[in-house]
Amino acid sequence: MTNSYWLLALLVVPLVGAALVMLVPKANETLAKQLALLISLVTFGLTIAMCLEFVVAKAAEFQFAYSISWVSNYNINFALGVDGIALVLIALSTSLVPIVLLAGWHDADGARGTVRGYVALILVLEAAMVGVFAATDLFLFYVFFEAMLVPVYFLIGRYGGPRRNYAAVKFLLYSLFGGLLMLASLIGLYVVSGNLTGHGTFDFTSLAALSIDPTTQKWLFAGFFIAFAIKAPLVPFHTWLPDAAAESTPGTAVLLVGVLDKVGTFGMLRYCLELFPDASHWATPLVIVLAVIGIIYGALQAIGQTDIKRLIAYTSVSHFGFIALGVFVMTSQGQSGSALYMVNHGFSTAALFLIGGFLISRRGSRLIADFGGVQKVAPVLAGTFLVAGLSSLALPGLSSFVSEFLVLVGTFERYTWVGVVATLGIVLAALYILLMYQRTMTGPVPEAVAEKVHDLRGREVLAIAPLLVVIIALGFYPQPVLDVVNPAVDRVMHAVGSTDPAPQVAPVAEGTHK
Amino acid sequence: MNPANYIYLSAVLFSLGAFGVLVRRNAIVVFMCVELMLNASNLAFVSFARIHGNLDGQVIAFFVMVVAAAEVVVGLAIIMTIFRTRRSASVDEANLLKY
Amino acid sequence: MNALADAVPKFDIPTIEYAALAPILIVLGAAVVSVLVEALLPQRYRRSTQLVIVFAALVGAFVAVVAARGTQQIVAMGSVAIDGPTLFMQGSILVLAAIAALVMAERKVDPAGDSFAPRASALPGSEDEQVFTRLGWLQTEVWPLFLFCVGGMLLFPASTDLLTMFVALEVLSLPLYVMVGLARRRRLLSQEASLKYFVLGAFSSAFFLYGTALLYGYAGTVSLSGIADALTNSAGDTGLVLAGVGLLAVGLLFKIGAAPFHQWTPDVYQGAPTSITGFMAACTKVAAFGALFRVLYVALGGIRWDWRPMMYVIAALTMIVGTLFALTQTDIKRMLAYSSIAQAGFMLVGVVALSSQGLQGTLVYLVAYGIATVGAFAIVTLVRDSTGEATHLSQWAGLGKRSPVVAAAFALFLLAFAGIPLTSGFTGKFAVFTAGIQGGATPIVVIGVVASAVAAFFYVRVIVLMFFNEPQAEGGPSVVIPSAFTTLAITVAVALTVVIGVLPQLVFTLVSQAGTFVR
Amino acid sequence: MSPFSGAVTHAAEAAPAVTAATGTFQLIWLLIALPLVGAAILLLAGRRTDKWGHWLGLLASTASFVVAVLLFVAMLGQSDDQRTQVQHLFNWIAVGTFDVPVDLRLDQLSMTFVLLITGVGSLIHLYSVGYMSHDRDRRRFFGYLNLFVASMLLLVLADNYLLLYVGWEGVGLASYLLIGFWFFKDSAAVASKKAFVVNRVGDVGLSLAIMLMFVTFGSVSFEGVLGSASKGSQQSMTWIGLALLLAACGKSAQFPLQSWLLDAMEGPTPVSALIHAATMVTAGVYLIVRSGAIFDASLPARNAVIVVGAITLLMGAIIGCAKDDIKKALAGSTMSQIGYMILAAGLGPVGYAFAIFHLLLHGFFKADMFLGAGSVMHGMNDGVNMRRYGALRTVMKVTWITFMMGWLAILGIPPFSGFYSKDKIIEAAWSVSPVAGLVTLVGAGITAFYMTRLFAMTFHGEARWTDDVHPHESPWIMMFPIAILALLSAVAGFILNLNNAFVDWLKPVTGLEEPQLPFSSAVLPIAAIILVLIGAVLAWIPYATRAVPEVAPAGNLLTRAARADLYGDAANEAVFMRPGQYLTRWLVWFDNRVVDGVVNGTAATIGGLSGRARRLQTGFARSYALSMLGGAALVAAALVLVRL
Repeated sequence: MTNSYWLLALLVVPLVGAALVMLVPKANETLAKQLALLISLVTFGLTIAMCLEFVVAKAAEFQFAYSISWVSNYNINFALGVDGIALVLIALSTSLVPIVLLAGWHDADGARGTVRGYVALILVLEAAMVGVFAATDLFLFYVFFEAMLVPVYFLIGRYGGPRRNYAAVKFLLYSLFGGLLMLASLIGLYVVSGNLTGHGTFDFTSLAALSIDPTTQKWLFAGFFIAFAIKAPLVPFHTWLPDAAAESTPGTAVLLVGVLDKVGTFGMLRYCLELFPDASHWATPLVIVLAVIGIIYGALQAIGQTDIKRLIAYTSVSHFGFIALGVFVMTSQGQSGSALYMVNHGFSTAALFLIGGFLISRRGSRLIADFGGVQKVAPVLAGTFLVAGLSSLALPGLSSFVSEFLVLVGTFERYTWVGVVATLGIVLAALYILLMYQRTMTGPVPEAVAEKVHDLRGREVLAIAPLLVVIIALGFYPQPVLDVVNPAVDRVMHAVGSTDPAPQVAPVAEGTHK
Repeated sequence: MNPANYIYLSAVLFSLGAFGVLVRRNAIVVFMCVELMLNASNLAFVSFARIHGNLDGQVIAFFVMVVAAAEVVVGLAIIMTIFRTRRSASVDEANLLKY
Repeated sequence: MNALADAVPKFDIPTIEYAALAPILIVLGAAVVSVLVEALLPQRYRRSTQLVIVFAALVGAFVAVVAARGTQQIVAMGSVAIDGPTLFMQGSILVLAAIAALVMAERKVDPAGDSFAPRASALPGSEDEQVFTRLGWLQTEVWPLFLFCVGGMLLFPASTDLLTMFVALEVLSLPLYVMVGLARRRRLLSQEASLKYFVLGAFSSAFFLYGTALLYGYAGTVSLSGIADALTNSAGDTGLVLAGVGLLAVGLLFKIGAAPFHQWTPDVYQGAPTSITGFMAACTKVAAFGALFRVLYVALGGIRWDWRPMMYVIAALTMIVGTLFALTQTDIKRMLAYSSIAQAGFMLVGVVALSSQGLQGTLVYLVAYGIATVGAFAIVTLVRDSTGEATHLSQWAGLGKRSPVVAAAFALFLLAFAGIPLTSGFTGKFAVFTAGIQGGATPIVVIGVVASAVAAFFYVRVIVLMFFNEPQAEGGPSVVIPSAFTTLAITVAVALTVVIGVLPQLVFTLVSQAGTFVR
Repeated sequence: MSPFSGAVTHAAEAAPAVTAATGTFQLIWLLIALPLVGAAILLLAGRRTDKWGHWLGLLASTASFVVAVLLFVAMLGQSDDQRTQVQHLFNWIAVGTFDVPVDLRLDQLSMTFVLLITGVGSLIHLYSVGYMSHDRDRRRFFGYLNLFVASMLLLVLADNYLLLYVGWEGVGLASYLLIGFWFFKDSAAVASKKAFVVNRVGDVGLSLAIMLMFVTFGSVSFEGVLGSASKGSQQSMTWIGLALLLAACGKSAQFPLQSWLLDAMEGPTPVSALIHAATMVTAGVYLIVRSGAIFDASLPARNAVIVVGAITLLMGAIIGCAKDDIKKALAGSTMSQIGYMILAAGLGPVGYAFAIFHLLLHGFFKADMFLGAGSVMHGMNDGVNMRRYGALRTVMKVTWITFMMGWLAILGIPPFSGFYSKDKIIEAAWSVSPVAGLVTLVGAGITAFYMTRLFAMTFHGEARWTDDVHPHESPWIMMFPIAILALLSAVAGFILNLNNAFVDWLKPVTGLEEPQLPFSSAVLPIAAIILVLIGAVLAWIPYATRAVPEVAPAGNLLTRAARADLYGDAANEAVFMRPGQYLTRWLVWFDNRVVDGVVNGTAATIGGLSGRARRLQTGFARSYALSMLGGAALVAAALVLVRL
């Protein structure tokens, strides 16, 4: 099999770019930013080109495979490849980076670290994000999974808000804790594969083909799952997220919540389910309970927040509950919904964080109580914020609705009452978004807001517009993404040995749509 | 006499040495207790040599004496230095490094 | 019992395999030359001459190690084993010692000269000392000590009988006791460290020796293979074996700094001149682990099910104690000392794995840890204020702002200690943990994993201090620009840390060639 | 040719045959696209379109109306079984067996709605050009209105429940935006949020209903669900029906989700007329009638609908009696009238068609009266307190007369519109349940009371205007739409009832049964008219012939309760809001202190442990030696223990 260099290019371009950016003189901040933006656009362009090459019919297989031996002693390969799910998540990552750079043009100005350092870290992070989704060797996945922490840690700690130290350390330690448990499981898996086949391997496909005895599976599953549950994060492992998201720059928060955390749910779907099908079924009740608690609990927390960024972070806790729920209900609707949700949530949260960031940087405060009547002084800002918020509350017609509904349907067909409880989340979602909107954007205009808050400017509009376009477009026409995702989900469903429940009444034969 | 008794004696001497290290403060005495432990080992070596009927144990005893002598040189030098600095040879007074 | 009476005393002319022993002989020979240099050359020529001798010896020995690769034999009349693990460890010790020597040779960072007291015998603060300092005299006796010490370290893991091992132990220890007390600054601390190290070291070697005596009593021989044979035949009193093993273990575990024999480590690491700390932290650990492995695997392999639970407990305790105590340290050297204890605990996982993978894993870990340690202590020597090295953590605040490159290098070493992928530390952790699980030591691996998660905190805290905090107000410490020596040392350490992290196969290839112990 | 040409063949039972849209029917998508494009231009282009934006909005709506008329004519040209036209646009969501296309369905029921929405909608667009002329955000207002029209059309044209949901939520969004149009008023912002959130509660019902449908039938299309409804278990049908009812309650402000509608009057009056009277709030009725097959299969569900309708009917009427705010009184009336429709829809095939008939006529006369109220407010400096009105017939003649048409229509005085629909509902209700029948009858009486009260307080009696008010008639651009609606209020019922034309037109979709009454069918209209007259006279005497106090008297218990919306808000506040606030506040505390506290506490514990433990490192060499000795003992013990 010949190696495809697409994914390698997606890894190398941002890394080389980061190095180039670091060569720019420290004083020439604009050049560094422009260069970084250019590189991220090139990466995005490459992604688009790669997506066009993707064979949708074979979306369940790993395409654009690249593999060279890395650590032959342990049979570790530097192996890359994407199925449909990984493809869309990579596309999400590389599309968000230029947006983040453009939107956060002045985020790093005057921070502790240099501007070139900021953009370089973002590019390094981009490479790690591509790597973590593209890895088809578990060891490589783990390496990216952990290596990703470092740039984020520095992004939070050097460029963040007042409590950045606390937030950065908490983020790193929490993630590291999960990661190390996963390392133990990962090694265990390697050893088990060695015992079963005679030679250990980290290759995903080979590992997925093993039939491991159920008890071992449970232990190994636990290591992976805790790591992913912390990453995602599921309640009760979520408390690092609000701190990290609130203290980081909006751009970092977008990449953190929008992409990085998806590694958790992606990992559950790809690794937990396919590698440990028996254990996954065994753990399903627990995960579903956690997920549903997460949906409701995250939403209630969001309602009670007084800080815009923490609020958005808690909405994500709720959304991650939905995603995890969809993954573990073991129906194709649930899992495709989850995969789509990951993408949609990435865009809508990105929009919320970025616009929230614009708002916060103008007023110089994150407290909801310090705002009011912004719609009067900055209608475009308010309007875009509303659209982003509506997407977050899964308004039909916007992207999140499709995924959320799929997850709910997928849940409902197997666990009726769970589906009912989860559905209540949509009321709470309306509450947290609209309460925030009401308190910040409407009502009389306080003096401080009138003075400081002005409407979005060209660069900001340019950064936000693509997000909103995608949010609306995927609301009305999600099928291209679903077409790519569905085969991969079918593979997962097959691996866990689940089929969708049949309807109670045999469906009337409907005509096929031409 | 049963050579095993020498072994017991060496054990007693070793224990005495170890006990001395724990209870004595003066560095010189502490050091002498260590020497006592080394010599207890020597006694054990020669006794075992006798029991096993090979010479290894006795040869080893000579090696140990040489090593112990070297240790004395270094040890006394260190104790001297610290005594000159602190005007005390108590191992307990050297107590700046802790926690 | 009449061996003396009827045997015609025959004297076999001992055969000495000079090629195989060359590394040890070169270093020890150089040490002797170095002593002569001290005795004969005038003061002003000594330093340069010594440096030439030291580096020539280290390079020559390393070449000899490379030349001897593939050797798998017992030499020097059954006293020394030159086999894969030995050569690997000797090579690592030489490389680490060379890097450490570069740091020791530094004379630019301290305005008064190098980092050693000009005359150790002069009273701290006395007029004599001030005169020596004014004259700019340098301490060059440290170099013969250093060479003897390295010689002992090369021999220690190669010894195949307990007597040779004991002698090697003393050869490496005695110079260290002295070197620890040679600091130019904060001499009181340095001398105290020296005293403590000496007293406790002597104490522990007495245990080692008595253990040897008991094993001799059991087996009638001190050669490791002889003991192994005796164990296989179950001849003799098992009580002697158990007691002997226990006492022997005390001596060895003391050197690697395993709990509860670890308490000297922080005091000594903190008090010793920083360059010496780096040297002994890295090299002693390699040598001591080599000896521990050889004793446990070669001599005591037959009763591994007896000592394995004991090592389980020690490993777990070491990881937990090292991690726990390090959490609240405020002195960077002390923190690194506790960290070295914790790391020793992780390495012990390779020991309890009871497999060649365990051995190889620990070897990789030792190299990775050693390099990062030497590098980290080298950087500690650079952060100074007017009174010398600024080792209090609060003084490191904001270092990333003032000296981003040095801070970044230090951060890299810290990340390696924490075991973040793509650094050498991860390679080591991965290797020992894999071996541990393969060897069925899963619980200990889980403890190790949790401990490393907790341990990450104190590494990360330093990064936070350096990069996320504002520098202290006026009068804070600054990073001294070192000469080429330290610069080279740090550069090499950084490069190796990254290379071993990114391309671990290089070191895995080397270590798998190391194979297993010859018996 | 439409770019979205496609053919659909459905095999359905009982339901009328479905025809793939061809010819004129390929224009269906234009109905939605036109106002949608209008909204997009108005909202995206911003202030650049301020000058002509309102005309664009009007144009988009009117163009849609023209298309609707074309389609209507085309539909009239088809035979009954050819009138259900489905246009396939594209595949929307397909995962596994969950396959939902974007299909539009135009049949008699949706055609009725399309005409109502675009027709009344266009009139209200026109009215708004005048009404909003002084508002600097008029363009935005038209953008929202267009968005509403597009969403509402999507709601009624969708061929499956999920697509219906999009329109359902779209109108909710438009309603949210329009209620909060004057967002700088806190009350408006709060009211808009409330409306959305309460609607969301209803949406839970719709979501659940759709999921249940998928689980039960493996489909969410109208064909797939309604075609097999009779095969589903009664339990499933009941649950689906109740879920749909919940949805309807939210959107149509039915008990117990009625509370948002009164607050929604914070929006500009044309919004109240279009969304909160004529169209959006009736979507619940549409949903139930459209899903008739489900309710036909479950008697409990149907009864629940009747009960909800009956309660709301009375509640709305009682609230309407006590309100002094003209818009809120009208809103109470809307609740009550929709209660009639919901009740009718719950009666089954005897009521479906009449529910829709009443809905249509109500659309005319309520829009007429709301616009009239807007005209009054326009002349009264936006005052809404009827106690400061009075005698306006003298200065607002046209408004008075047009309003009177609406008044007579809602009272159900023959031959005005309301008579034809309401009377049929009462008859159908009696045929199903005397209790329901009684409620509808009594409701008619109360309706007469509060509408007469409103009419009298506003236009008759003495002038009680405040000094700064100079009432005047509104400009033609506002009066023209009112006039048309007044005309429709007056005659539409009579015309559409000729030969049962309207009911027959709907019959293929909704089905129709003749109500079976135990007594002569002439009794009920007479009883109703008598009750209405009593109610009207009771109101007329105190409010038209005597002086109306400018400050509301304390009133009796019922009056006070009615003024407080029968404590609906108070109940919500006591049951949901207050505990909710406490809950969230407690949860935030819980998250910070307990969940995060465990995390930080673990860290602190380990740190504290470390701080204690390091004291063990005493600095005394002898104590280190002791611990080594202890270690040696430990090692020995471990070795010996293993041997044991």
